[in-house]
Amino acid sequence: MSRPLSGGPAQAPTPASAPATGWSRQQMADRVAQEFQDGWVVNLGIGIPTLCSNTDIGGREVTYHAENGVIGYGPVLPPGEEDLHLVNAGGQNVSLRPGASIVHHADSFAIIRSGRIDVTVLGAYEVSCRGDFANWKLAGAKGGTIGGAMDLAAGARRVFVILEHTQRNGAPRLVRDCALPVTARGVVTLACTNLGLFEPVGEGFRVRELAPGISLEAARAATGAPLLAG
Amino acid sequence: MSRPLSGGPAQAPTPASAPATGWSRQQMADRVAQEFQDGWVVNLGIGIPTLCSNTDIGGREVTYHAENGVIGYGPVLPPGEEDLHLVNAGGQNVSLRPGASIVHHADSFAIIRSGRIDVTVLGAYEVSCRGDFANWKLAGAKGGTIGGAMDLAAGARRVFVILEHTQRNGAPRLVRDCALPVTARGVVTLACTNLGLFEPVGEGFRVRELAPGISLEAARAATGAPLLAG
Amino acid sequence: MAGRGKILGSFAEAVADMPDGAVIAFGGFAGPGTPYNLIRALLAQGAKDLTCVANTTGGAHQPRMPDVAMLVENRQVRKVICSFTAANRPTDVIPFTRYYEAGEVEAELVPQGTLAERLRAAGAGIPAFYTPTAVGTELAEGRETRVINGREYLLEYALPVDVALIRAWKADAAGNLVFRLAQRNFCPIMAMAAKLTIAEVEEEILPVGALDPDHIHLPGMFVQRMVKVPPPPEGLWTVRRVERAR
Amino acid sequence: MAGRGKILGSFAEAVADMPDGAVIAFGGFAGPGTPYNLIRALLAQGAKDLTCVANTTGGAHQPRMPDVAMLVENRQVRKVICSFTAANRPTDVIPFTRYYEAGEVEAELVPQGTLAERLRAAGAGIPAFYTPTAVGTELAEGRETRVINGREYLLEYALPVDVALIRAWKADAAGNLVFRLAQRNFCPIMAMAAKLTIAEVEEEILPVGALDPDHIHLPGMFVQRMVKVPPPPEGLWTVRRVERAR
Repeated sequence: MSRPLSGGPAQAPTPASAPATGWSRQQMADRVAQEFQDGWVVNLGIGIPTLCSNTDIGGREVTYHAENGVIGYGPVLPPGEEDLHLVNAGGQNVSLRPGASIVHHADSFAIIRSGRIDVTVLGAYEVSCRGDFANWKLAGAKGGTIGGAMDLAAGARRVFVILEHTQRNGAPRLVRDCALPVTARGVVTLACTNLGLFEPVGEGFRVRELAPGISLEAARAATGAPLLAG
Repeated sequence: MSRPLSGGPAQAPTPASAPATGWSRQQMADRVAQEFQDGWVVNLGIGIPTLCSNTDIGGREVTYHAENGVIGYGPVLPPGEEDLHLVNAGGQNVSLRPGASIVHHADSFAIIRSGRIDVTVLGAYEVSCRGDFANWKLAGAKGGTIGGAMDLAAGARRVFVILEHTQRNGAPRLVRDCALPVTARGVVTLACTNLGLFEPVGEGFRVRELAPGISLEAARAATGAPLLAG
Repeated sequence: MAGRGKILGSFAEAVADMPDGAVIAFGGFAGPGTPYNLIRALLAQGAKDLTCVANTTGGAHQPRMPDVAMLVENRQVRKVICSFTAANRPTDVIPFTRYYEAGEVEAELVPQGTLAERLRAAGAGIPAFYTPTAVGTELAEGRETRVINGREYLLEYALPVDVALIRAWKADAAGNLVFRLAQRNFCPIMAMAAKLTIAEVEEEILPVGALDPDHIHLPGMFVQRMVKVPPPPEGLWTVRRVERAR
Repeated sequence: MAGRGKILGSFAEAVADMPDGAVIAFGGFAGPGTPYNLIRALLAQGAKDLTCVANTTGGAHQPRMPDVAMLVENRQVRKVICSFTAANRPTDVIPFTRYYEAGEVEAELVPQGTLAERLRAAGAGIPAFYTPTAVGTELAEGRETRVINGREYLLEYALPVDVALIRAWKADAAGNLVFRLAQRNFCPIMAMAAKLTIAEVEEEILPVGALDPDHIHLPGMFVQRMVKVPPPPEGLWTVRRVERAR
């Protein structure tokens, strides 16, 4: 399960002729997983966040909780080794760690709403510097994909989001105000993008860390709200 | 577990010189148990009602449910044969019947409030002809003994009560209006006393059956509301 | 607590009397617990004007297994109540979407924890409750909220259903069920919220008393009908699902 | 999910830091699930001004085992929240009664199902709910009710507690608990309602991973401290209780 970890001190920016794209999806997940503290109960959303459960976080032990009531799951299993009765919130066939337990859906969300989840890591379309985020409905869409996100956002002790720093057209996803319908308001404490780690602090985002090769200027140019240097 | 059953056609009253007292506690429980239909889920209150689970009701099968989440218990076990982890709502060490299951207290009362209990049999201090009853607080008492009675009264599909027909001083317990604080209003459909079976029907109690040796006149004299013959 | 005829010989028989207009809850979360065989039987049975309660209408995975969206495609559904009415990934399109966007079916989108709690409330005789979920969002617009101990909560109502279709691992003839691992999910609370629960069961149904009372996840009083899932290919079993290529 | 030092060597150690003013829930129903050893340790520890949540304050049975009423007698209790504040039988007098009638302790009398649901709500992040129980009674006087679908319901609030003291049958070092038969009762929901749960455990505490995940009644995340109950006479065990003679 050991993977190379990114993060650490930012390296010198690469030449402008070859613009740096920063962290990969797995690197974002790995970087966020480094934030998990020993003993935490962690819920991972569908998409990039589920990659966190494959990350080696050294001697720290965390308990991965999934909305479907699986408490204490481990890495995703390769084809052929799956237990078809065992999936995480993303429907992936995962393993169980020693000490795992199972509850039904109502008890699983009892755990979520009552503040027993130390952190939830969710995907997002947008996050605002006030800590609002949007991840359930696209502009103009009739349907939505709420899943457990609104419960997690309202109930978890900390909400981290992982998202690409910009949309495909270059428009920022880190903004002053979400344009899309929000999932919850004022709850995000850490946003990880391919460009770095950013903390919503009200008047802007504080830069916790930049991905290797990413300059503060490049990050500022790609962000729709003030970036406050560490 | 077979016990002699009372009930059936009322016999001729005994001479006035030896006033009939009607059914014993166990006979009241036995008579009420004859009302249980095949397949019913039955909850028995503390006191006389718990005696019902020892009654032979022939080929009919009922599931006894207790507030503490024991579903499918059987007769009380004699000293020396108890399982100390297994009690009914009255704290008596009972047996389990095949097919029994266990839930926690919140799920046990989920069963009660959601109408899954076909009948609850409760002790009572008073019952009114409108179907109100009182069983949790004595006149002048500071404390009370609600237990599960208010939930059962509000949630069970039928509420039967078992009580002595009169107080020790001869005052009636079947009345027009309860003098004591009620447990619930308008829910009792059958009251079994030592004198017989009585149905609250609004303007009075309809006499379903009289215990052996009990005359309608004797029952009327001991009742605080009109008795309507069969 | 004898069998009482709870064991039926076919899925068709188990759903034969499903009335038009029924409100049906479907267990399952991403595969485990999904009553594939009962859904297939319901497609053949043909009841119409259904309201379907489920976590999703079915995903964009392959191979496709019987799902709520097939009932929609079969014109049996008036409305769905789900926590997903679009695909997880914006780039995917799920089968349900075309019918929903064309206005041929209604949908009520409910946060997953609220969906679970509304079902649980129905099974617990609790008609309404307050939850922090969805406060401040589009879903709360125009709805009743209440401040309790300084925090704002949304009023939500119980969600009773007529029928629950679920899948379990083990059962006894009294209807006591045991689920395996992630199979449990919505199944017990849907059964508790339902007037009638029909379970498809993976292992041979055991005699009454064969299950340890402490290991039962759903007491038999909540289960009225059971059908053993036959071996494949006659019976449908969970298969490994792969993400549909983008 | 290692042991994380959840296993302590003595009951005294487990309750040593209990603060004055704590709100404590006590598991157990008529014996099974009652944390006799932890109550005895709390009597010795001496924390005062406690609020005690339990089904009863203790019965009129013999032999008398450690109960909430002993904490009252020991002047450690400000208030009890129970579904019984008098004896089951009017002719009995329970130890609690004398202190209650003398005004030396407060009591909040709550229907048992409402007590269970208020604890469950606290553990579920539900701040308030409606219930049909107690409508039309003295307990509902002056309180908020609401008509839903034509029936009147009473508003009830969650009952969070600081500490839950419970008793279980089996455990692993991660705190996963298994209860046996009627021992389960209030124990899981009290633990879920608590910030800190201390369990006394009847069997040897097993290594992490020794329990089947499908058989666990209370996940370890809800249990912070465990003590194995030693054999008698050092440890207190449930004994057969007899009705006190009238």
